[in-house]
Amino acid sequence: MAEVTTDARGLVKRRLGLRLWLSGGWLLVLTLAAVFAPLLSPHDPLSQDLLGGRIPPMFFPGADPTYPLGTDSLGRDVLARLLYGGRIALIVALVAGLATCVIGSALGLIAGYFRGWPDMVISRLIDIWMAFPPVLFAILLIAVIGPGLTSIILAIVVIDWTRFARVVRAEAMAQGAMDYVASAQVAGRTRAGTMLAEILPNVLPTVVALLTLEMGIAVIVEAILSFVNLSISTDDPTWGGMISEGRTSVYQAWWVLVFPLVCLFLTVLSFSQLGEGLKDRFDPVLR
Amino acid sequence: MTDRPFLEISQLTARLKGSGTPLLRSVDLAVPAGSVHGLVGESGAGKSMIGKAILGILPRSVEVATGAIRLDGTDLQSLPPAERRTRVGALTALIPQDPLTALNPSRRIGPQITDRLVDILGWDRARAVDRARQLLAEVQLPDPDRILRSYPHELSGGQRQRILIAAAFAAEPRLIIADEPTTALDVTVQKQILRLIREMQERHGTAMLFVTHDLGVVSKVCQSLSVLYAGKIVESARVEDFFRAPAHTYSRALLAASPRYTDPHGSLMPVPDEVMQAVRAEVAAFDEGRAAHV
Amino acid sequence: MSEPPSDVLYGVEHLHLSLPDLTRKPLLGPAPRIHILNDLSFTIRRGEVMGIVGGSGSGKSTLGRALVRLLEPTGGHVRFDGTDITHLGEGELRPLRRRFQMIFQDPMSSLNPRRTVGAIIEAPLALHGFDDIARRSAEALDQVGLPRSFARRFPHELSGGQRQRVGIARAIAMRPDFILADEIVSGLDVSSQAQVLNLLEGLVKDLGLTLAFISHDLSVIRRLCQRILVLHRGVIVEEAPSDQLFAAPQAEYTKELLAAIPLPDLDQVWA
Amino acid sequence: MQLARAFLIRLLTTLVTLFGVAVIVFFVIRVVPGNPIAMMLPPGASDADIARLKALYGFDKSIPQQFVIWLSGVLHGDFGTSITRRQPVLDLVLNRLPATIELAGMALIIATIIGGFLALTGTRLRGTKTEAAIDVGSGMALSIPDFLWGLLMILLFGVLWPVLDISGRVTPSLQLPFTTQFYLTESVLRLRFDLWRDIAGHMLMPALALAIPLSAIIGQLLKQSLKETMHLDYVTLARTKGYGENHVILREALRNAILPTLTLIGVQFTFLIGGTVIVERLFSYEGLGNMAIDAVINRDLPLIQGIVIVFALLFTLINLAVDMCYALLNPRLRHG
Repeated sequence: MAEVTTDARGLVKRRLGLRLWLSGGWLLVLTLAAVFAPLLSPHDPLSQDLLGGRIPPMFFPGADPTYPLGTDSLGRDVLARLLYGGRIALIVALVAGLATCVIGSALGLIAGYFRGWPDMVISRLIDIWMAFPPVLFAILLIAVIGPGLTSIILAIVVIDWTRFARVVRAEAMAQGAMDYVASAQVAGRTRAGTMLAEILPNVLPTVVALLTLEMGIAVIVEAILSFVNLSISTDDPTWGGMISEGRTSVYQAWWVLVFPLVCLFLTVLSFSQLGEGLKDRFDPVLR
Repeated sequence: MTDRPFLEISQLTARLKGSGTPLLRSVDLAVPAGSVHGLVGESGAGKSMIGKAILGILPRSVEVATGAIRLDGTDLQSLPPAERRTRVGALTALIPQDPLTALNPSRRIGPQITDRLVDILGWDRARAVDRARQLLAEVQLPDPDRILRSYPHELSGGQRQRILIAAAFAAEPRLIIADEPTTALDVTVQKQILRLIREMQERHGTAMLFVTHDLGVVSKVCQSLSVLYAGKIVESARVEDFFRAPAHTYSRALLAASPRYTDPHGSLMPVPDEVMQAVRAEVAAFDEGRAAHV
Repeated sequence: MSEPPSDVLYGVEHLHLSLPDLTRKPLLGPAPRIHILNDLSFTIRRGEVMGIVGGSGSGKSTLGRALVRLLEPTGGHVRFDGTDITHLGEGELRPLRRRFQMIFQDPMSSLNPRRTVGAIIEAPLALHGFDDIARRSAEALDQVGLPRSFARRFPHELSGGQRQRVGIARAIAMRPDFILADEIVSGLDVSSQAQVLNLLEGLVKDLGLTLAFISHDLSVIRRLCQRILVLHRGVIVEEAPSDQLFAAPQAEYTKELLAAIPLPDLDQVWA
Repeated sequence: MQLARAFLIRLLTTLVTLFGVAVIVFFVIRVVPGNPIAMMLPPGASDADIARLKALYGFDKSIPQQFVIWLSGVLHGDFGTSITRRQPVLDLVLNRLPATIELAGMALIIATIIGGFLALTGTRLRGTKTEAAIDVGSGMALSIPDFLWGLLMILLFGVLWPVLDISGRVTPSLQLPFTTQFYLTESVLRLRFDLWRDIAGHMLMPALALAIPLSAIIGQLLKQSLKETMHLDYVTLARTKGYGENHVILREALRNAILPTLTLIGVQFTFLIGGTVIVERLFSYEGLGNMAIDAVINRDLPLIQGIVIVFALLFTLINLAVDMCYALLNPRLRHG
């Protein structure tokens, strides 16, 4: 019996290993591109050239080799905007993802392990939050606190902490019923100590998987906010802004929509697969 | 009854798909009609595997490599899957281990007893319900009509185990496989259930394969037994002979390891290392012998 | 013959324990209570091995958890070495906790799956300020007959019997006065069962431990215990020295229990 | 009795939740810096005009006072008047809600069919390459949100192979004889399949965009649940009776496997409705979400409040309905 499980595990691991490499690879490329955007961009992402608008990308009739991915309707370089947009996407992913994760997990852990009134309060808050349509809530918050990178990050944290809180709460409740928690109590560990030393390591794999998922979601939320013109500013290059523009001129210049869309797809997919891959690779219980 | 055993297993070998690790090693077994045969061993010895192989419910990762399983002379392994299934359904039944999970929580008790009669054996419904009623009375459950209408959660663990016994005998199977049927129960309830199984088995003249880890239970319900280690039968014997003088050293050690409150110093003895080494060596030698033959 | 009071390690008087039945809680007001333990009084003497036996729902595990104060009794007193621990808060209990330890039924649940065996044994030692923690943990592994290299393994890499040994090692490493063993062999095969029981028997002798051994199996209890407490539906139905209980059981329930055990023995009158 | 009590408690917590939503949205949007009144008046309006209008909408009172007035209005069915559209908020919301409900309903039906099919196929063919493909495919499908699926579909079926309309709810030139806003339902009831085709054609892409992630989630949850159920003793017992694989999955396992997934799917369905906000925007579909974004951009406070409360009401009602279904399907609760 033991043999067959190791075998199956091995198969799954190989498949996930590949996923881990592919998703990690794309995110690495993206990070490098974002860091070295000024060196890689052939043009300034903001400089307009009204005469050179809607130049198609490479290998299409009428392409201009200095604009490998073409230009948008205002003649701005799609590649440059993509690279600089990647910077913003990554910053949002990292900062908003981590902040959401820390706040949501902490609340979920407290509610799930301590139960009692902290759980009552946190659960009621979760219920209230779940009754808001998240996208509308985010748009509303940006409208209230005004556009800008900080606002976006803040909005994501405010709307999405429940994702962590809900899952971590349930997990902490399940772990709290295990005898190793009773055993820690017999050993004389404090409640808070047990939560941090015994429960936390057991919910961490779930948290990590959620974290990378959340990073992907943060990128999407940023894109959605840019799409409804509420993100940073209409000028700054963001993938969502490019998509919004591409959506309106999709019949005239499909490439303005396609390239940022491909980047978003790959990034979101990579983040979600990365989490699963990491969990499978580094969790001692699964290993 | 005929001389021929109702259940006859010969040279049954099962292994893991892929790695080919053997799980059953050339098992030979014969259970005459109307007799109870115990299968004993520690966890992983393959005792449940034999019952599963007969019933055709082996895990997907396990395959039967060689050997024959004959029910009433017909080799099941040679039948096409659908025919094998209905034949097994008509001739055998299973009494499972855990009464709490062995009844479908979203279906009423009645259909769970009668479904085999109606769907597989083609009885008409009224006759099947009559039969169910009669069986519930036989397992000493009061108010059969109420029970037939109940859902499993409305009944106690002991009641559910009685229902499972009734359901097992419903189609007058010729062979019943009881897979640790009392392990989940308290010792006082265990006694009642074991007696009930014995009574029913005797009254219906059913052959029975009784899987258990408890030699005490074997001594109370079986006429013969086989001791397994690592998927190999190390000893088969009649119960009278076995408990007077087990032939194999491993059997002896297992008997000495069994709890017996009447003899606190002669029971619960750890299996000596020499015995473990000897039985492991025996299995290894068997594997080599097979390899040499092939 | 009455014992001098210092001989008594645990004194339990009129112990009651009930839990609220939340499934039948009315919309307002408190839930009705389920009475699990009713008026239990007994003592556990220093150095003795006390068996607690009962069927499922007898309250034996609840009693165990009340003794090591994983549960707070709702009435009566539990005295440990003269200190009334019935309602002590966690803070006041902490210094005492080193002295009474527990071994759990299911090692898969009681060993943190994401910590190594070494870390599992060492964590309680560190909490109580022991010196030379690594040596103590290695010695504990020696004492339970596990190779020291097992300290680097995770619980899921061990067999059932080995896991239960880790649970024992964790408890004895603390050098406690008292250990509660709750159904610790019921999940094991008979051969591992015998090994674990032998091990425990030896440790009790060598370390001068006091042991309360909870089990549903009278045969196992008899092997290990000098005195036996029979629990049935939250009440002590019989308390007697081991030999006496098996020779002449007094309570109806005890008789019924003994008569129901199927012995691997053809001469037993059973049916 | 047990059931009634559980239901009462759920109702109470639902009311607390709704009240919480009302409080939060009311106070959050009153921190809005832009002045909605100024936007309504032509440039150069006098201070007196502004004050008069402020009083008309109640903005001259303190925020808690405004809340009490608004809340008592809501309890009487009066959600106030939209500032930009100058119509009662309730009328506006009720006018748009059917479009959103039809869209979400269609998406749910599509998701349930696809998800159920995936789960059953994956269970029937477990251990095969097909199952592995379903796992990998649904794992990827659910990590891509509806917004991206919508964009992908616009590119595929709007531009690359233009077979579907990418904007609106119905072709504007069509004459609609409808008396309600449930266009799709009414077109069927009136047997106007020409209109039905046009409406469904507009709805298909946004509905698919919403349905794909949910179908992957339903597929995964139900398959996982089926897998666990298939290991239970009663399923094994059914096999030994002589039943085949299909019967075992459909009659023994499915019903019990659906129960634990039901509550999870309820939550996921509310996420789907939340997703309509941006998907409606993407496809210029005239539903509630699209109007909500306009309301935020125009700082139409009464309208924002009204829409958010309606969404919250919808979400809590769905969760309540799911719990009721759970209780009805679960014999343990039904005959408790």
